[in-house]
Amino acid sequence: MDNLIPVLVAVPLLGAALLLCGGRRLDRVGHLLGTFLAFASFGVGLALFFSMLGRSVDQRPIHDHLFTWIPVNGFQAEVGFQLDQLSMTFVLLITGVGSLIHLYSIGYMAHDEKRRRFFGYLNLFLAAMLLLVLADNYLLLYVGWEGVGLASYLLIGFWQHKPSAATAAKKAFLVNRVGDVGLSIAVMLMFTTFGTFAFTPVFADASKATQATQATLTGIGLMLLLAACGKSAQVPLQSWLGDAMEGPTPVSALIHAATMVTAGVYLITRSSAIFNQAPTAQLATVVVGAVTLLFGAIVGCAKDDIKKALAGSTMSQIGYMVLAAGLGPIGYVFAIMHLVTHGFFKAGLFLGAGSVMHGMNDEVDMRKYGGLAKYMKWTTVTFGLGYLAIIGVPPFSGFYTKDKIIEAAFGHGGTEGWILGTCAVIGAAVTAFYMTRVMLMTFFGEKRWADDADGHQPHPHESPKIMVIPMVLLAVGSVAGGFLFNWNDSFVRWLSPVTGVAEGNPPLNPTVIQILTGVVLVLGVAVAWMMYGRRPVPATPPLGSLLTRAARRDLLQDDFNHVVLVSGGSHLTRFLVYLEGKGLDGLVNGIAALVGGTSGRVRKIQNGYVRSYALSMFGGALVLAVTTLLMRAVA
Amino acid sequence: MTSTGEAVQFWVLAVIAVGGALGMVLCRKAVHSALCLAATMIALAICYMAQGAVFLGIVQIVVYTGAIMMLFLFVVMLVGVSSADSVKEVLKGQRVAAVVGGIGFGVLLCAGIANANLHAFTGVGAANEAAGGNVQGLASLIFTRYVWAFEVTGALLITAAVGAMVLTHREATEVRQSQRELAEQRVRLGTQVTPLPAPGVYARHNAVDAPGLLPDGTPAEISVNPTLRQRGQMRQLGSDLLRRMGELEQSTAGWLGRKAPKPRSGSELAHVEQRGTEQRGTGQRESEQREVESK
Amino acid sequence: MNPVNYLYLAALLFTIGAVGVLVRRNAIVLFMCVELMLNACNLALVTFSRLHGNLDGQIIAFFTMVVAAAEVVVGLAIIVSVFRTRHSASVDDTNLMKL
Amino acid sequence: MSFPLLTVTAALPAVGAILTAALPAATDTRSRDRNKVVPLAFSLATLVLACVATARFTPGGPRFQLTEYHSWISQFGIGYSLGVDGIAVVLVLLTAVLVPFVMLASWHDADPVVDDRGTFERNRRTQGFFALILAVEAMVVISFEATDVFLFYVFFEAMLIPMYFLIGGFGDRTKGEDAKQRSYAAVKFLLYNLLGGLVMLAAVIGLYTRAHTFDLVSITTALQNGSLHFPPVVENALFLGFMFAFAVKAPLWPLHTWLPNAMGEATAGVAVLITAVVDKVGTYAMLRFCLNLFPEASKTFAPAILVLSVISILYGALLAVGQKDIKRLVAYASISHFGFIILGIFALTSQGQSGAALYMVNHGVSTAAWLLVAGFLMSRRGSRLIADYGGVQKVAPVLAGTFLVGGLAILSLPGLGPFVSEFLVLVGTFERYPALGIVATAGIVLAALYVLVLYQRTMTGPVKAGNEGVKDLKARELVVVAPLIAMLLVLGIYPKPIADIVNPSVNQTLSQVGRTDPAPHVVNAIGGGQ
Repeated sequence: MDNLIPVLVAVPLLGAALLLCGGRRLDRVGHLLGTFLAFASFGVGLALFFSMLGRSVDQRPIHDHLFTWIPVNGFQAEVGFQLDQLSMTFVLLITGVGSLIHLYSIGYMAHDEKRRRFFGYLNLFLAAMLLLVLADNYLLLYVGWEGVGLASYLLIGFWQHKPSAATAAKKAFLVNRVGDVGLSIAVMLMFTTFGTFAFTPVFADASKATQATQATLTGIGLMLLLAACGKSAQVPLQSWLGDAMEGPTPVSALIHAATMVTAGVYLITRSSAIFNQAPTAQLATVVVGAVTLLFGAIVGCAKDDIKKALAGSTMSQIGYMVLAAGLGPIGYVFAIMHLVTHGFFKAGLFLGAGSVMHGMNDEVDMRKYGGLAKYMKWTTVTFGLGYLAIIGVPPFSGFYTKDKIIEAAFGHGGTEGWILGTCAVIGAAVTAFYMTRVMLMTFFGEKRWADDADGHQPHPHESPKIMVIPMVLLAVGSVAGGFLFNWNDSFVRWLSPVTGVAEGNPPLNPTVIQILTGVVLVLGVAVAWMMYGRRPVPATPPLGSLLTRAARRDLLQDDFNHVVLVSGGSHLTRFLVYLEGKGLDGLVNGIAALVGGTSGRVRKIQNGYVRSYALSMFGGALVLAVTTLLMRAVA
Repeated sequence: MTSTGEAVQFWVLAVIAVGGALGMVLCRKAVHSALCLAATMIALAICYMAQGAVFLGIVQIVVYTGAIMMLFLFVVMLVGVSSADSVKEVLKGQRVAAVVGGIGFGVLLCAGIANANLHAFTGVGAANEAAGGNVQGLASLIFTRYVWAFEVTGALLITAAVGAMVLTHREATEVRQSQRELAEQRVRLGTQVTPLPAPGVYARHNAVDAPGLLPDGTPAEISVNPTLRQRGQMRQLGSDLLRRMGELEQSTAGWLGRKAPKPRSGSELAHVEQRGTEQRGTGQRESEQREVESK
Repeated sequence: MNPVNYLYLAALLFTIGAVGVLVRRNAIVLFMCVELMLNACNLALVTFSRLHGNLDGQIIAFFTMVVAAAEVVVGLAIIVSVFRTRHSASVDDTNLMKL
Repeated sequence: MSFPLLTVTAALPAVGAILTAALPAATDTRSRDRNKVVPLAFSLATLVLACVATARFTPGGPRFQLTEYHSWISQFGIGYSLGVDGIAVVLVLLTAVLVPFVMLASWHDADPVVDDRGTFERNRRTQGFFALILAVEAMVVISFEATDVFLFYVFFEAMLIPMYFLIGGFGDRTKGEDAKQRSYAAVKFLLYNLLGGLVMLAAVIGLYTRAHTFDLVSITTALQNGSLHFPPVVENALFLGFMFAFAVKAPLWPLHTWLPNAMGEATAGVAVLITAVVDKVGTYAMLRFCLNLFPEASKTFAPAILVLSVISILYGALLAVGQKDIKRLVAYASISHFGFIILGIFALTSQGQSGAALYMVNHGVSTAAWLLVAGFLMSRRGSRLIADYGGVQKVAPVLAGTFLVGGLAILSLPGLGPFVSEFLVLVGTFERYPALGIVATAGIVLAALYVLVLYQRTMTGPVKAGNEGVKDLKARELVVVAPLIAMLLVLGIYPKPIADIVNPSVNQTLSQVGRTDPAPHVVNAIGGGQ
């Protein structure tokens, strides 16, 4: 059974290889093959899951060493897999949601001429993501980490003929690279500190941390956090996620909502042994989480593009997870739990958004929707269930998981606990506001769509069954997930052997927190209804307040990047090109010109007159004789 | 110390040698230079002999003064005796630099000699005596120790001779015409079918530069070598000469049993005189022109 | 008198020859100056032979003469052939040896 | 006497070069192809021999294997002595692998002109091109194999001659001002490398005056057992003399400016030859000669050289971003990569040096893949300017895909060869100089920037005018690209065989220099070291 782990990765990898190298002859079956392999991988995952359930708790983690990858003296990189409860959770999430989205894509991409390649990329993503969560050392994790980055790059830029898509893809890859630098440095630090970067020995050494290694551990932790920020779109490396919505919607659902972007949370949770010993890094983590959850939420409120609004929401929800992960043992389990439920409902929401776009000629502006509930019943229902889950209405899954995080934030204790808890509660209120806004603008109110430029009126219609079925299944997950996980604390018991668990000591009674959260939730929904439900939504966006305008521009993050990095960088580059031409080459060419000029002048001595040459010979002989005699005299 | 006689001889010869050398450098005409150099060489030859190098002295005179200097003179003749360097120096500073450098060099050499320890000397007499004479001494060295160099020198001389021939050899640019072809050409052109008339008829001085006379008594210019004609060195037959020839014919007529020709009239003679003057004039002008060009 | 005077004479003649080479333009005279320098050397050699009391110096002088003869022959041939083509014996006229 | 495998490996391409040059000039396309198949066959035969040599090399055996020795100029202790260590044998293999690909990729680069009337211009240009490539191969191979400093020097310099003609004679720009640019580039290449070579010659002679032999093995042995000792001033001067030549060849900032010109003007195949094959001699020579002959000076100058390498990495990458010309962009990217190689060599850790050795291989393969595909693209359109391209992905997806894979290798994507080596170099540097390691890591972001910007501008977006007719890769081109990509994958996923060959040699070098890897801090802490 254990040797099935490589198969888990190999199956989608094989699919990617086949689909990408297979050529046109696979065009007709490519999507089926890709989907089949995704489901096969899910099947293998399930088999491994049940096999794991069958073992006692301390027997559950299994290792599978494949081969030595890079051996250089002390540096021994291995290709080996480790499947424990944490990895298992991710495997099921990735393959499960992944398979559903493959299925959905069959319908969504039915008319795309490059469909075969799309499924190839999706399979490649699955393989890389599975490698990421199954690796038993940081270097192999890094391979998966960059692999998902590549898949993300390819899928965001899938419609390459659109310059905006190509730019967004490049931006995503570059911002992720910055994060990757963090991961690289973290691995190097681990190697120089512990002589290894495999999980087991590093965690063992880290937990024995002395005063001397504390600083190093903090460094490692901060670098891992940087990596997590890049991949999970956390402040300050969040700017790529909004643009990443240029990719096809199934991609947004799978990669930029459910799975890849949560890799940062996985990394932090996986490295719990390091973070536990590095309070400064933990503090940085919670700050990042708290800032991002508000940032994302604010951005989500202002966007009119349905996918970008959801992207802001994703950012915000991952902020919750990072916040929880930064809290230490009291938060790890809830971070992962929220991650899983978020995977369900956010994927469902995105698929719903995709379904709406499918019916609306790929229109994404919510101001041109309205009243769609009439035309798309299934979509409205599934989207609605996801909506209820995300805003945390009991007993939908978001209620269970998000509430736990808010409790844990308060439970951190002290002033920090109060601040973090307050942020989390405010975040919950804003979440309720913007999700209600999306819901109302899209499905309710007056219809606002009008003629296209070419005179075609969109005919909103329900999507085909193959797209609806995944949405329904995900909706079921978002309804029931939280309840199931919390029933008898099953999820906590499942995961705690890996991450450890601790009880916080919230200053307030959990029930009080629940009530408080409920109140702000209602407040958020109410405000949204006042603004978008009661009165008609203008088709052109109003000017809005300063904050709204800033939020529409991602709180000026891109402008900052543009001014500081892009134009600063291009000035630097231009300066260097100039320096290269005029400075270095100029120096060399100057020397050449000097030599040329001098010889041009000296050349005139060569006047061609024999007597002149004879004179210089004579003079030379004279000088030689004098020198010789003088040397003699001196000697 | 050497004898007083040698001292006297040295000072006399030294003055001659240096004078000759300076003369060679300073004379404008190459031929004068060559003569000055010859004087210097002879003086040096005597110096050799005075120093016991009798053989070298003789060789100096025979080979250098006799052969090499003559060669120089031949070439000077070939190139043109009258050609002389112009006084103007074209290279800026060349003369000053040469003189200054020369003086410096001379001072340097003299200083070197003065510094050398050369106060005692052996004299070459003993060495000459040992071999039974200067020539024998040199011969025994040349054919023993220096035989290899001697052989190589022989090869060098042969190479030089061949080299000189190759250098001065002029490649024929056209096929040399045979006598037959020349004769045919002559007939074809028809200007001068017969052989050229011989010069020097009634010659008194240098026969080749006096044109032969045609039957009518006029001088045949084509009988004189074209080179001489071009240089304007053709002897002009004056009316006086013609008159005297007429007298000669008259006087020998009886003795030879011939009828005496009619004496030439004065106008005839004057005509000849005039033509001669014209021709000399053109010839001289041409040669002057060539000289100007060569400068 | 000391035979060293012969050396001074040789030095003087050599210098005059050298200066002559530098200032004269007629190739033939130039050659004569070279000959003068060779002769000066020969005088020095003969004098050295006398100073040292052996004949090797004279031998070298003899060889010098032979070489000088060969050199003159070739040199004059060159002058003649140059004169033929350029109608001049001035060394300044042959100044193509420049860029 | 055993079979002189190394001599034959080097001599075979040389013979091939002479034979190719001597073939009768082509009269039609068919005889022209014959004139190309002959050199290709020779390069393939060389590849076989290089494989045999690699197979016969025993990792962990004696330092130099397959040695050959013949006295050459015995008065000066100069010998024709060949031998390979692990690094050399791998590089010989790399050279032998790349040359056939370069030839195939350049198949039509030097074709004689067929004019409008269809008359075949009859000359020896085409075969001259291939003969020159073979000559370069022969000289590079023998440079890798030489264990005699003088012998190495001779071929290190002689390589310039065929390279000069390849750059100056066969660029893709032939008319007017552009042709002038090409001859400028060729002369610049020659002058830079000659200058370096001259300085090195002085150092070679200086070495002889101290050591009285040119034999690398005897000198290193004498250095180790103490019978030979350089005074520090002498050693530093000699080291700098050698290093200067290698830094020009490698090239290291600020001696790099010849490379963009040379690579920009040469055809894509020749550019690959420059950067992937010839320049490797420079970095390899640092490893073999600088470190082994002057261990103390290497340690003295290591920090300064490391700083220069880091500057190279960042400077090359930044300038690559600012280029308008595809080939120049690749050239600057190469400068950045050479910075990594030199960084690894002079970090003086086993990870760094093994990484550098692997980097040489990976850089060769990845640059070949990237640049040859770029060359195919440029040959279709006849322009080297990035601005002339756009949307190629739409009309030639396979070309774009292979170009992307090559680019991903250049930016060190994990799973492809360069990642392994780049990471090793960074780890090796970080062990000893953490600050430099961190700064160098920034290079990976810049690498992503220039690769993706180039890809975006040329391949994506709407199809730009003039690109509609761009054809996808032909069979010959696929034969070139596919194996290179396969090699990149193998090197990225299972580099162990090559690492196993390289590692013992690296350890021997490090023991010669007298440096060991820093131990992990935790072990130190437990042992009470810190």
